[in-house]
Amino acid sequence: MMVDYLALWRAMLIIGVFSYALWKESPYFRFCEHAFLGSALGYTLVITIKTINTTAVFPLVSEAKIIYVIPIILGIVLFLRYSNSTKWISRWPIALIIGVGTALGMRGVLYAYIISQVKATATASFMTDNALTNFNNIISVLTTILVLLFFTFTVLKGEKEGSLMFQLRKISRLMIMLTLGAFFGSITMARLTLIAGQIKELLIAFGLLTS
Amino acid sequence: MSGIQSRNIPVALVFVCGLIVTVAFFIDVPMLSSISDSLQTWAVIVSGFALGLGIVNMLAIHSRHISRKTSGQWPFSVVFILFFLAQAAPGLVDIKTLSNPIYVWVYTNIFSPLAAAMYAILGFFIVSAAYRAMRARSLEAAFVLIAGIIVMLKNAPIGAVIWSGFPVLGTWILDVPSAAGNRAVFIGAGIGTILLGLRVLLGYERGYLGGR
Amino acid sequence: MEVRSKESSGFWEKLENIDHRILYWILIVAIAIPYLRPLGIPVPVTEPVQDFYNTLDALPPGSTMILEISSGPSAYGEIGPSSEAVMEYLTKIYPEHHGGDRLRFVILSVSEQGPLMYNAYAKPKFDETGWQYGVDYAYFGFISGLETAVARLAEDIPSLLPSDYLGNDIDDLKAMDGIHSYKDIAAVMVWDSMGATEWYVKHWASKGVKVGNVCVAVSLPAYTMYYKNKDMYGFIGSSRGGAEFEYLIGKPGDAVATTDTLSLSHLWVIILIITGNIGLLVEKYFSHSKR
Amino acid sequence: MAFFVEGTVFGLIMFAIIVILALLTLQKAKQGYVREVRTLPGIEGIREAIARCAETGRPCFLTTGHGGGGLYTSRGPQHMAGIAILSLVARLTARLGVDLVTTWPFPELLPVAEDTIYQAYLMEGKPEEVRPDMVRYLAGYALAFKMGYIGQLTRENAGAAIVTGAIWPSDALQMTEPGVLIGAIQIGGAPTMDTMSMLALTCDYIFIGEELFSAGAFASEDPIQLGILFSSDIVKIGLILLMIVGVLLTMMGTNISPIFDI
Repeated sequence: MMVDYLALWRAMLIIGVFSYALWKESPYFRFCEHAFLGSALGYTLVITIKTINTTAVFPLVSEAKIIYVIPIILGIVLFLRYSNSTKWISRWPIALIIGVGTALGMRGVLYAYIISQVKATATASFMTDNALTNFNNIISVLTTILVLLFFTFTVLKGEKEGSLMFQLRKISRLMIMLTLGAFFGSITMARLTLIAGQIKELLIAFGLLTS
Repeated sequence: MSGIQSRNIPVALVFVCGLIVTVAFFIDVPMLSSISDSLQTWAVIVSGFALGLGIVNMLAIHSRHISRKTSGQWPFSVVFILFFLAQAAPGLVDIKTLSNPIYVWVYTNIFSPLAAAMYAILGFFIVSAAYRAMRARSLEAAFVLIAGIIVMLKNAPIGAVIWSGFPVLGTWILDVPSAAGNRAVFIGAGIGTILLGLRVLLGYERGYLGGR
Repeated sequence: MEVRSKESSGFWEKLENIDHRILYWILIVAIAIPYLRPLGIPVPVTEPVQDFYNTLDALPPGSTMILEISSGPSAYGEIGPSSEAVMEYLTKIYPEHHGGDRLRFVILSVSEQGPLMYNAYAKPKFDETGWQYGVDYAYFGFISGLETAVARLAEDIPSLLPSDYLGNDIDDLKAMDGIHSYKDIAAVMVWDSMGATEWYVKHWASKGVKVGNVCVAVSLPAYTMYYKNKDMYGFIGSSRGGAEFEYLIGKPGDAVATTDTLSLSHLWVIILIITGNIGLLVEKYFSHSKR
Repeated sequence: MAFFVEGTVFGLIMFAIIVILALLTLQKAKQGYVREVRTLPGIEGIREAIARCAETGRPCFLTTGHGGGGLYTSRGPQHMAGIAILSLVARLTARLGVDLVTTWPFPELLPVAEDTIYQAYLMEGKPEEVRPDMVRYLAGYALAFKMGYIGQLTRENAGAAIVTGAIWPSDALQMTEPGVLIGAIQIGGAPTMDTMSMLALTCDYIFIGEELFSAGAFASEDPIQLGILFSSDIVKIGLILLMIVGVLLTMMGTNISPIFDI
């Protein structure tokens, strides 16, 4: 039976990573950690240079789009932060990055996080012919409103024990706990599925299982 | 800080870039959307160059470990640099198709197995986290616990075998209270993102401009 | 500082502070058993997977689909078997149901890792079933730009995909004839472990093009929401969804075996949670009886 | 309506209302009208964690996580929320003489982190205590970044770990369960509930959803920034009313969903 050395090597790497959990942080784990960090940095460098080539250097050099000189200069200016006298200008490219990122973040959440959720709640109908759907929609709308109130900063502070606000806050806190539990239940499955694949690879590498 | 070097220029730059890219989402003016697109492409390019700062940062830390022979660390810093070169050099040699045999070997036999193993280690962590934390110490913790177990039994085929109600109840918990609670948190996070964005664009969050 | 009385039972005390490594070793055993001796626990088919199957089967032959492969090796364990089952369906079972006629595929990746999964799961199946590259399907490799690329793809496909990953010009690819924008695409499918589906929902589903995906379980809640809001025609969640799809197309395989290990490992987590809570009750009982 | 991008008019109206309300409450706060705001458990948690680090002499770790995208992507604000928390943490570690270690997966965050830390140490009058290895780049690839993070966290025996910002569910558990195993106080924060369900298992204090984004305002204790939070409440009450009106209209049979798509 021909021993598949590569599969054995890959199995040793899997065991190296798992040794952190199954044993402790050891030189074996540290070797895998630094091998991974090194190859990952190499991989990121190669992909980044490839991206800069296609998005900046290629348009500038062969398509003569002079405008691409600006981002390249801004990119080089970043390195002026290493000397104190020119550090101030190295903040300009950072400002571009933060400005664009902040705007993309705000644009991104407007519909995905706010409007489509408000729409889903506002168009929930209680008058459908299916009684269960009506009941579910009532529960959904109430839960969304209650949990949203829970996250107010100045309104629902739950002042005095027993006051309406305190009760509302208690109920919405329970709803949040229910949501956390439900997410825990659905995410657990993912974690256990991934480890199954690795155990299978170990069994195959050590010949206990034919793939 | 004299005029050109003052801190107000980066803050103004953040405001202008942020304003253009935000407004371009709503207003359909060709000039505006082309500026907004190029700003986004430039941000990608500049972040690409920033990787140089990352490499300098990492190589500085690891070469300091090697020169000072920090015990228990310097041999691994050597390992780090070796594997960095083993993946980067062959990749750069043939950057067009990335088909250099060494690059492919290191990617398939170092990078990918470690990635899959590191992703899978979560299976262990969920077990110890569940055992330690999923305890009904209070009414709230009991809610987390009950919802968690029911949804887990909905996902595991064995759940349906134990009681056919689990998939139905689990789906209901996920679709109704949990989805509704999640919507509220999404809305909150959305408003929070926009307000934080405003604080950044208006220059209130300016910690990042500190320094000499 | 509440002083713990000595008589509280030693057994539950030890169980409470058990070394986490023991729990991990028992988990390994619980996972290895079904691989060595399969249990074959039945997997009922859920709505999202059934709708996913029905929508694909209802697509008129000859229509074109976008296949976005944006997952990488770290998620093969979870969505590899499902993607294989989907390819088995698209290349063999769909033609059987439609008198040998096929769908056409425009394939791309907005993640750098995508090409690896294309070579591992898509290309072999196309070659195995004799599909013609350039006529039945075309692959455009890694396209940078993340969300912006997906948005521009909807508006003007040729401008974002000037040449395929082998360098052929888009006009020479027969598969791309008449493909200009979202209007020429019947449906989108995403093999997703990085969240690209969100962008396709935002920029394609909003224009009426159906979106479905093979996804990692961690994003199930998000896609359940999109599915409930009718933004998605269905999804195959992790290997559990893959097992359902394998049963649906009558070819139980890798995903079914993985689901067996799921049952045992899930049971182990549930046993731990129950034991932990029994320990808590015993502790409360002991501290009450002491007072 | 060629002037507006199709299908974003409702979004523009909503966005404009949020911005105008924020500017109004900002103005009011400058004139001294500040409503009393509830406390944020996470902020108290950070103070307690760093105080404990000072007692035990163990370092304090901080990261804004990977989240699948850097500062220039739509994840930008989530990283900036973590950076705002960093400025509070750095001021506390400077004041109490605790070793601060921050780890980053995206290179463009390095200069931002370095300047934020230097600014905080400057405000505490200890700029000379800033050391170069307080800011460490680990790797762009998420899994390598997390492996490097848990390796260093364990080897340097962190006393506190603050994991707030662009955190995905798998980031959450991979980074915080090791923190529990070495006995560190942990503070977690993420925008979405799927990540929070993991952080709730392992962290002593958590920022949920909007709390993460407003932590910066709370940390700054600047009445003007806290003033903006009041506008967030007004928007939420407004949205609740919109939902109620929407449900009533739907009950009466009118289909209101097209309004959201104009």
